Amino acid sequence: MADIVSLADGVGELVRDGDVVALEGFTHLIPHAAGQEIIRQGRKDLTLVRMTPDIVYDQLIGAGCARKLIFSWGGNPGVGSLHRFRDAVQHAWPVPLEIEEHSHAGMANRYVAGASGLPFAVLRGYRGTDLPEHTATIKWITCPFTGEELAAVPAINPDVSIIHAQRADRAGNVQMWGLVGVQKEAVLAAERSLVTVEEVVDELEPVAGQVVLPHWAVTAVAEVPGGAHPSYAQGYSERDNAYYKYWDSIGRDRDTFRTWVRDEVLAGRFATETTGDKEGVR
Amino acid sequence: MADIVSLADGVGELVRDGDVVALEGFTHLIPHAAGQEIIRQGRKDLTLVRMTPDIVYDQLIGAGCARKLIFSWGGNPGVGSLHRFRDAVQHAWPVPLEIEEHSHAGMANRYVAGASGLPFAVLRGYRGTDLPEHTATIKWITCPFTGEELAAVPAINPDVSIIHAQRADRAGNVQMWGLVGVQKEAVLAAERSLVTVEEVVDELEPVAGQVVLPHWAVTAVAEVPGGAHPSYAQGYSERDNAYYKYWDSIGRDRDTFRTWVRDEVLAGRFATETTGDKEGVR
Amino acid sequence: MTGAASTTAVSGAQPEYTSDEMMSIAAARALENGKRCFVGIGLPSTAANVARRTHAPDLVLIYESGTLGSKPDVLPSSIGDGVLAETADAVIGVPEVFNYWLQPGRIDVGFLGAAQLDRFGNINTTVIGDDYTDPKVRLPGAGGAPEIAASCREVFVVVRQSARSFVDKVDFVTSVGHGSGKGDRERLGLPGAGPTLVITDLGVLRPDPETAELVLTQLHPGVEVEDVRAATGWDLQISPDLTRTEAPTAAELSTLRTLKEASR
Amino acid sequence: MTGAASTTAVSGAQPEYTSDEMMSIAAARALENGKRCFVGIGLPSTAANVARRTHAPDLVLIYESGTLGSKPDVLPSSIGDGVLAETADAVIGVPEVFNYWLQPGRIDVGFLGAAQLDRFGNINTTVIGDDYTDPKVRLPGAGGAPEIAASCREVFVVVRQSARSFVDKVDFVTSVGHGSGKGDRERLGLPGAGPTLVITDLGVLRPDPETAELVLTQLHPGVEVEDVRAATGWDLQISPDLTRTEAPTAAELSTLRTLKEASR
Repeated sequence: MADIVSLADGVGELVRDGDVVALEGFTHLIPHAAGQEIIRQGRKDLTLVRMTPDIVYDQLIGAGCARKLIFSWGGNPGVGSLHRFRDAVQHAWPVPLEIEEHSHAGMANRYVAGASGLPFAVLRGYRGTDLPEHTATIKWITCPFTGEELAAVPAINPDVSIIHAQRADRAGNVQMWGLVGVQKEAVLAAERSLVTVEEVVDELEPVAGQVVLPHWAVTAVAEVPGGAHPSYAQGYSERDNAYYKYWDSIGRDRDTFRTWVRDEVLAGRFATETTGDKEGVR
Repeated sequence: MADIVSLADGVGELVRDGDVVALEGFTHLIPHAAGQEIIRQGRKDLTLVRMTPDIVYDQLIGAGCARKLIFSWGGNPGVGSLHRFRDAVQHAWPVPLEIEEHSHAGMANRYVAGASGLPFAVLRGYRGTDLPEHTATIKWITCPFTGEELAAVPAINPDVSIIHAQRADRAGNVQMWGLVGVQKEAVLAAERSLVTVEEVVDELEPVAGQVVLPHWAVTAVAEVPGGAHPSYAQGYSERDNAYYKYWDSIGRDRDTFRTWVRDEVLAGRFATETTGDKEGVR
Repeated sequence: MTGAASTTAVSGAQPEYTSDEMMSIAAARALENGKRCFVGIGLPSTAANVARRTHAPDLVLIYESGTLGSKPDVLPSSIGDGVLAETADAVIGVPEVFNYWLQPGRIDVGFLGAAQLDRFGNINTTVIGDDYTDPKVRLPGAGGAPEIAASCREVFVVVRQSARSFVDKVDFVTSVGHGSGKGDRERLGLPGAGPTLVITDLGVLRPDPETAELVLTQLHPGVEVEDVRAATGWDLQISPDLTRTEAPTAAELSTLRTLKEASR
Repeated sequence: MTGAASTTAVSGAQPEYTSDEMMSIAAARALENGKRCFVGIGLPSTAANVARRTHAPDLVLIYESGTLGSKPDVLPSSIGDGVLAETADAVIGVPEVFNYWLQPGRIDVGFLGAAQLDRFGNINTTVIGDDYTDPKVRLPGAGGAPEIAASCREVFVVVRQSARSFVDKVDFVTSVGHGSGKGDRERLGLPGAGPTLVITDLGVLRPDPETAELVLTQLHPGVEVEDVRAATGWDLQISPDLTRTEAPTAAELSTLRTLKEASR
């Protein structure tokens, strides 16, 4: 049975310095509140995994929480670049950022292998591109039946995966719908998992297109209404497209970003009923 | 866009002598009517593929339509043995039946590979069992990252896959829900596909747990209400458990079975508005 | 998959019950509350559903047809009964059952039947006879069993005991128990512990910790060691700590019978 | 991913329009009705949605976020906009998009953008500069593009043309076009035909059937060959059958502008 916890306690218990951490959500249901809680609790040396490290990881990278990023597309969708990500890769600011770069197909299959308890996955990908030259986690494998050579990628098994979903019930069964991305795979691939939800309800009414994660496959659930903002939760909120543009102005400049972290993230800790802030704020 | 056809035309157009044919449906939504139409049209030398060759394949095998069976569990669920299947394997009646035998996990992954356009799939299976010794389509493959040895199975890509679903719209978009088995994979793995449905409707109302196959992924749709009987279509009919027991009395004896084919299957051709019965009835 | 129910009545101070009922109830008792249980149809499904209605209300039932957390109010007559999907926490496709839920070792107990079982708990559901290509009896085959036996943290086997079905060595290894003895599972790289419990209509067998050979550890009421020896095709060893199964309680029997009645 | 819209106005007897509008409309025209189109956000998505509202009402739009057959009534501002899921024939997980729908070659047209494009249609969206580990500019990376470029039956690239973006050889091959020339795709085992059409704000380029090098085959109204040469970083060859794009019709422009307006 999944524990129902506060966001601060959930992050405090489940995310540790040096962990491999995946925050997933493919444009929809991105766990932004949890990302900011990780900044607030001052986690460091994280290996961040995410197919699309958009604003949520620009914030974590800019705040110096990460030492490595495993990803397949790092941009601000519909707007342009991620300036904190660029600054880290191009100028090692605020700390150097190692990268491990894949395609979406490769990342999705790495999660599938992780969720399946397999050490690797096979796909028809990467052939002829420059990615294998720079990414050690792309190798080749020969089909034992046809002799064809295909790409192989190793499983991703995060220490902790964090996702946002629409609802959970009091036992911790999680329900999400709409674009469901790789969230199920990210949770199943992980050792521990935290799901932030729009609301905890008595009964999960079935919804077309739903994905349900049973309570015994989830470590903890935290009720965080609006926890995906500026991403959205179908049925609960709309994508805040203006915020994505606004982020460009925040992320573009180091000082503006630092001010944003101080005023919008660190100050935010007092707004939560936190008890799990063990590491203090740096 | 999928064609909307009669069952007789669908089978007549899409199923050819010597084809690799998969009829799927995991206890739910088993395309029995289509199976009997294949008998009625006198197809022969088929390689039949199915995870659970239950009554539907006992009928096809007993009628002499198959020369080979690729499967993972051949029984009458909840009742006992498949007598026609046994008779074919043990006594080559009415024709010899070659078998290629897997586990469910292996078969499911063979369909997944087929649907994915990959030549093979990898799983943690078969190790220590006697299956690899007798099944040439089980080999071993080494993980290029960990060195671990895992099982590999080749893709299944049927010439034609046939499934039963609850509904389709007039464009041929198919909707099914409840236990959905490996039907999506079977259709996507196949060169051609035929879907029998309970009804063709103007609009597909969303249903929780639905799987939708877009019209451009399906070759033909035939409206065959009750086409899964004695299996069932959730929302439309109940499983006829008594029929499964009754089948034991029909399948047990060659003459009783032959009489059943003559009276219940071949006679049935006059009840359909068939034009596709090209091969005649043997 | 269910056969003719045994009609051997056992009587005494307790309510009357059949040896099949004793087997189902003993199997039900072995399931701890809260465990995730991969359930085959027939005897395993009966036992799991009795457990869920007695001491283990939070037992999580997983059927290979694609249901996680089914809570049927009648005994399903096949693994694909509608009631399993309608009462499940989640319904998923069959590839996902095997790849995402079974293979990674998320399931505590795999609950299997057997046509033939050997002294090391290996299971045969494929062919009877020495020649695979010309079998004496063709059985249904593997189904989900090989990977259930490999991947679940432990395996319980529920099977009626007879000298014909309890053999020294199975004709065909469909699902690996303890292979040819202690250490074989590790050598094969099978992640789960294998069969830790074999529950029959006569008693309970467990693998010897030293050899992994199945030994008799428990006798059902009214059954003697000689009865079990006679129904075993190898020289059955008896545990020095042999115990006696408690007879079914009235509550257990009534639960079992109500379930069975409702599914007729 | 969208940049600042070009404001170069082109005027004449036709309605006024920008070169970006010409590009979107030329790209839209290239999409045949009924085709299945894998759509990237930005210029490709604009063009695909114009096509669906003009000559290609049955165009099937597939977005990598997991929607098959989206019918948005406004231009989505990201590939994950709710409108894409709400109007789709089917919504699926991301692994399924790539494994069941893209990889087996079910998609007719992959519609891609590019930061850098070279004479053989190879695409770079990874890094600008010679040193991957110390790039001059770090771009977003691959996303779905490498497998879209490999697996779709053909690829259309929509990109604004400049000598900086149209280079002799890309700094990094993120997605393979025609590799180092004719026959390379076959040698690499890439199933699709690769880029068959590159639509820019100046004209249209197509691979030469003999060499697979991109040559100018079509000029947008008001653009001269020299303008295109100046905006190309290699010695651009001109097709002997060079044609002139028809200017946008009033209906096309109004469709495009209505879509854009609705999405503000």
